[in-house]
This record gives sequence, structure tokens and C-alpha cells, in this order.
Amino acid sequence: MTVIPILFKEVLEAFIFSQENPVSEKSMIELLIKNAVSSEDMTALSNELQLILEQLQQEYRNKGIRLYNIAGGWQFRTAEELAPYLVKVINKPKRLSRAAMETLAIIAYHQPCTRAEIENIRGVSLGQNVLDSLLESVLIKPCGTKAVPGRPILWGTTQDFLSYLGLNSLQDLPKKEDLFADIPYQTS
Amino acid sequence: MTVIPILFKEVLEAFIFSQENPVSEKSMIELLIKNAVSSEDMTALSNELQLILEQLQQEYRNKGIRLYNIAGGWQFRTAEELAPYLVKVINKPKRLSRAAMETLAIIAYHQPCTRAEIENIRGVSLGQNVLDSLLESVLIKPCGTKAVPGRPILWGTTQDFLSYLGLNSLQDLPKKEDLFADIPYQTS
Amino acid sequence: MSELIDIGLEQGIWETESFVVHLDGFEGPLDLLLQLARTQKVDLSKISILQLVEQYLEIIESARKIRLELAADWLVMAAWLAWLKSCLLLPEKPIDGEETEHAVDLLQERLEELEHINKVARWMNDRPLLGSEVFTRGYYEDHTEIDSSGVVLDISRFMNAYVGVARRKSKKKSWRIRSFNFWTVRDALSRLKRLLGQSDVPGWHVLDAFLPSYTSLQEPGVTIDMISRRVKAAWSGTLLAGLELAKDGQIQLNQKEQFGRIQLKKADEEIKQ
Repeated sequence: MTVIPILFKEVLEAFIFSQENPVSEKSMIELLIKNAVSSEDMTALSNELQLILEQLQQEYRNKGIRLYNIAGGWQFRTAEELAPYLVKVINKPKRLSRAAMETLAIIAYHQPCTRAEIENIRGVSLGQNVLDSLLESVLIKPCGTKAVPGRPILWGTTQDFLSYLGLNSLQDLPKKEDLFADIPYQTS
Repeated sequence: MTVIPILFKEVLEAFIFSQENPVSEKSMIELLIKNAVSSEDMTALSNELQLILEQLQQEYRNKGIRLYNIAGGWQFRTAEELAPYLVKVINKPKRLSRAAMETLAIIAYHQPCTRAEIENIRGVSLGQNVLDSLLESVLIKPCGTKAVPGRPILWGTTQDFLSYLGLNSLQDLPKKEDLFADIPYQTS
Repeated sequence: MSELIDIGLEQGIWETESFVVHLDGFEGPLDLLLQLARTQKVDLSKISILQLVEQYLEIIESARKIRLELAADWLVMAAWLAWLKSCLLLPEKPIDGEETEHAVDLLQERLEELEHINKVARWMNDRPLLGSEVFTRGYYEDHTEIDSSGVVLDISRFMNAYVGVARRKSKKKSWRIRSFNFWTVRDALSRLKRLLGQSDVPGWHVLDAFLPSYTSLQEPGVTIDMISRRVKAAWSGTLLAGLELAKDGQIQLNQKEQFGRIQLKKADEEIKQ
């Protein structure tokens, strides 16, 4: 009961490969339909697409390039474990400071939240440069204002945030319990 | 007599993938040396690199992505024969210039008419590019010649012209009398 | 515990914590408190707040001996903790006791929350990050094609164009009407002079005789109404030209009665002088 011709595994592979951002399954379906792949049974089409993607992912399992399910889409990326070899020749951007990373973590878990809420959790005031660096990297975005006096901006994470961490959705962030599961307060 | 560890096939694969431009063999050698791959015999190293690249190219032979030797370097690109499936056509219809629109309107109301008649009505001479653009967009067509000296071409509107305007026939064009109720002089 | 303090030495941000505390390495008093709590090596909910408070106050006290300009928020925290400590040591006041319990809970909650965030930040930092450890393709292919073979043609712009042409055309027509050839005074002057020069008939002539012929005023496309206006223009032109010549003494004018016929004749020699 195949609805997607065999050739389209390659077409989808090329499609994902050619795009700058993770490719959603929705746009893959669109591409299939545009290329006259039968679309009578959408569930069957979607299921088969899923199979093809898994098959592709399998094919790249042992390669230097991998197919990842990221930020609600699919994207080819270099294999994680090759990083030590690649960073010797690829210029890396500056890493986020500890303050920026913590602020990002607070926003990820408490979004949408205000600057005052972030400051309250960290117990220190939030430097403008920290917010600026997060905004510049398109990791956070304003999501309206809070209905309190002064109408402070509410912050949330972006699609790029997921892409940056290689996560498919916010659900993939570790649960509180998981983080505390390992032996706490080791000072070593 | 292998000098390049097997892992480096993947490293090179990832490296080529991550680069914006085709990667020269020289920069691949650099990557190998920076990662402490023995470099006593440069010729051997270079030969082996060549083998690895050919092997990689072979691996991608039947995939949607290919490894090409382009402009003195190596680059991954989508398979050429898949391009027709990936092409996304964006319609960006042209706008007619004022001169073209006026000429078209005169032809529509006075057809069949000659270039001289159009010029007489518009009061300015008609550039060849204007007629060309209307012909190219299949809005007008020649409808024989006028029985006067020089036998000038008579122009008329096409079926496409009607469908662009969403009209069934020329009868559906607004009547001249309705248009010029306030103008005593009629362009006839 | 003054050996805990080593002010001026930056602590590496992601380095594992040692027992030595560098104030500059901490992101505020809460961060320091969390670090002190960690050294108790127990669950945050079971830490000894009293011990924690004592450690903090001791550090701040010895730090102040070295650096008087210790930041306000460190000192505010110290003051608040000093109050908390006094309450914990003197638990007999029942009202204060409740308040103290609440304060302890609050401190514990905040430390737990901060600990959580610390862990998340560390987890995020340890992930293979895009651009640092993993990389996307460096080159993108654009398979979009722009098809501009079509034409935007809407009926309103189309009609507008036609109306535009017609209006321009009708404006041109009325301009030409205004430039009609009226009989000017100059025309009349030259005609009068010419006719007088040719005329060998002495005596009076009616002015009407010097008007241009009616047929010469007729042109194709000129309405009857327009012709009668041309006739009137010729009349007034000729009259003005006559008056001009009379002023110069070249002719004599004569009108016998009001609205009567105007007559003219060449001036006599004696009048000329």
C-alpha cells in the first residue's frame, strides 16, 4: 500500500538538504502533493512519510552528517561526536556567558516572564548586555506585555532557541525531577 | 600503509558539509594535520585523501545528495536530476506601463486599428517596445492589414486579454458613452 | 573562616566549585548562599539555615575588613539574614516564630529555584550547541524560480487609462478653439492702408467696405456662431484701425448720427500738414 514512489526518498533527502532551516513535515507533504503524489489518504501519506524519514535517519546513522528532528522539523547537521575535530578548523562564535545561559534557562522554564521575575530568581539585577546578547542571537523574543503597572515586556524563547540546543520542542527540556535525580550538591 | 585513521572519512564528510564554499584538498590536509594525523609523507597523505574522497563520492552515488568536485574543491549538492521536483515557482506578474495600458485600451475600443490610428488618438508616437510588451504578454494580436498605401498592420485584442480582465466578450467592456458622459468630445 | 575569601581572584565561570569562595565570582548574594548550601552536601530542603546564615555573615564580615565598598545588595542580604538568625536563636516568641518559619521557607524555595536554574543552564551548556559543536550545511540551495510571464491587468486601471487618453485629447481640442484667427487691429491697419493706397476714388467710403469678405472668415469645421463672432471682431478691429489712422491724420472719419454709418476718406493735403 505504497503511496509515495520510491524516488521520493531521494527527493525528500535533497529537499531537507537544500533548506536553510529545519523542514517541517507539512512542507514535505506540500512538496509531495505538488509533485502529484496521490493525496487521497492523508493519514497514509503522513505515515509513509514518517517511515521514509526514519529510514533516512537510519541511513545516516554512521555518517559524518546526521538527520535530526529539530524545532518541529528535520535538518541535516554534523555528527555531535565529531566536534573536537571540527572545532580545530571551524571558527566558533562566542559561547554565552553564565549569566546569559542562566537567564535563558529561566526564560525557557518560566516563559512568558518579565525582567523583574528573572532578576528575582537569580537574586541579581539583569545587565542590559545579557538581554542584548540573547536578543542578538535570536534566542529570545518579546511576547507582549504583562498586565501590571508599567506594562513590562514578557519574554519567551524562539524557534532558534530550540535549533541552537538541538531540541525538537520545549517538552524536550529536562524535567526538574530528572535534573535533581543525580546526586545533589556534589562539590567535586 | 594507511596514515589516515578510518574515523576521518566522517570528519572530512562533516567538514565539507559545514563549509559555505567548495573545500580544497589543501584545507582538508590542514584539518588532518591540526588533528595530529601523521604527515611525514605528504604524497602518501594526499593520495589517501584522494581515495577517501572517491569513496565518499561513491557512497553518495545513489542518494539525493551528491559530492561534487567543483571549482577546485569538494562540495555536497542536491542531485541535479532532482531539481525539477524541488523547484518552487513564484508567480510575479508584470505591471503594464502607462503607455502600454493606454495603447491596450485604445486597441480594445477601436479595434481593429493601425499604429498610426493609435498614435493619433494618444497624441504621441508609439514606441516599438510598448507594442512588443503587449505582444509578449499575448494581450494583442495582428488582425490583417488595412487597405491603404503601405498596408499597415491592424491590431486587435486576444482571448487572453478578455480572460485577464475576467470578461466573456468585448461586449462586456464598459460602453464609451457611459464613460464620457461629461466629455463632449469623443475619441472616435 | 577568613581563608574562604580570596577577593580579587576571578573564579572560572564553569569550573567546578572549590571550597574557597571568591566573592567576585558569584552572581550576587543568593548565588553565594547556594554555593554555601551545596557545601553542606545535603538535600536543599534539609540544609541547616542557621549554619548557612552564620557562614554567610562570617564571609561578609571578613570581606568588609578588606573591602569596605561591598555592594549594597550583599549587605541587605546580610542584614536580613542577621535578623533571621536572631529569630532562629530566639524561637520562644510565637508570632515571630511563624514569620521566621515563613522566611526560612522563602529562602529555601529561592535557593531551590536557583539551584534548578543552575542545573538547567549547565545542562544547556553541556549540550552540543549549534555553531559551537554541531554545524548545519554551510551552503544553501535556492530552488525558487520567479515566473513573471503573467500580467497584472485590472479593469479599473484599464478603464482609467482609456479615460485618461480621452481627457487629454478633449483638452487639446479646446485649446485649439481658443487660438482661432480673429481679425486683429494690426490686420485691419494693414488692410486699410493697402486699400486706401490703391484707391483712386476720392471722397467718402463706408467703413463696411474695408471689412474682410464673409467667405474668407468661413473655414471648414467652424460653426455659424463662431463666424458671427469673427465678423464682430473684424468690425471692431477695423474701427480701431480707422481711429488710429485718423489720429495720425492720414484719414478723415465721419458719422452723421448716433449708430449711423461710419464713413472715411483719405485726408486732404492741407489737413495732413
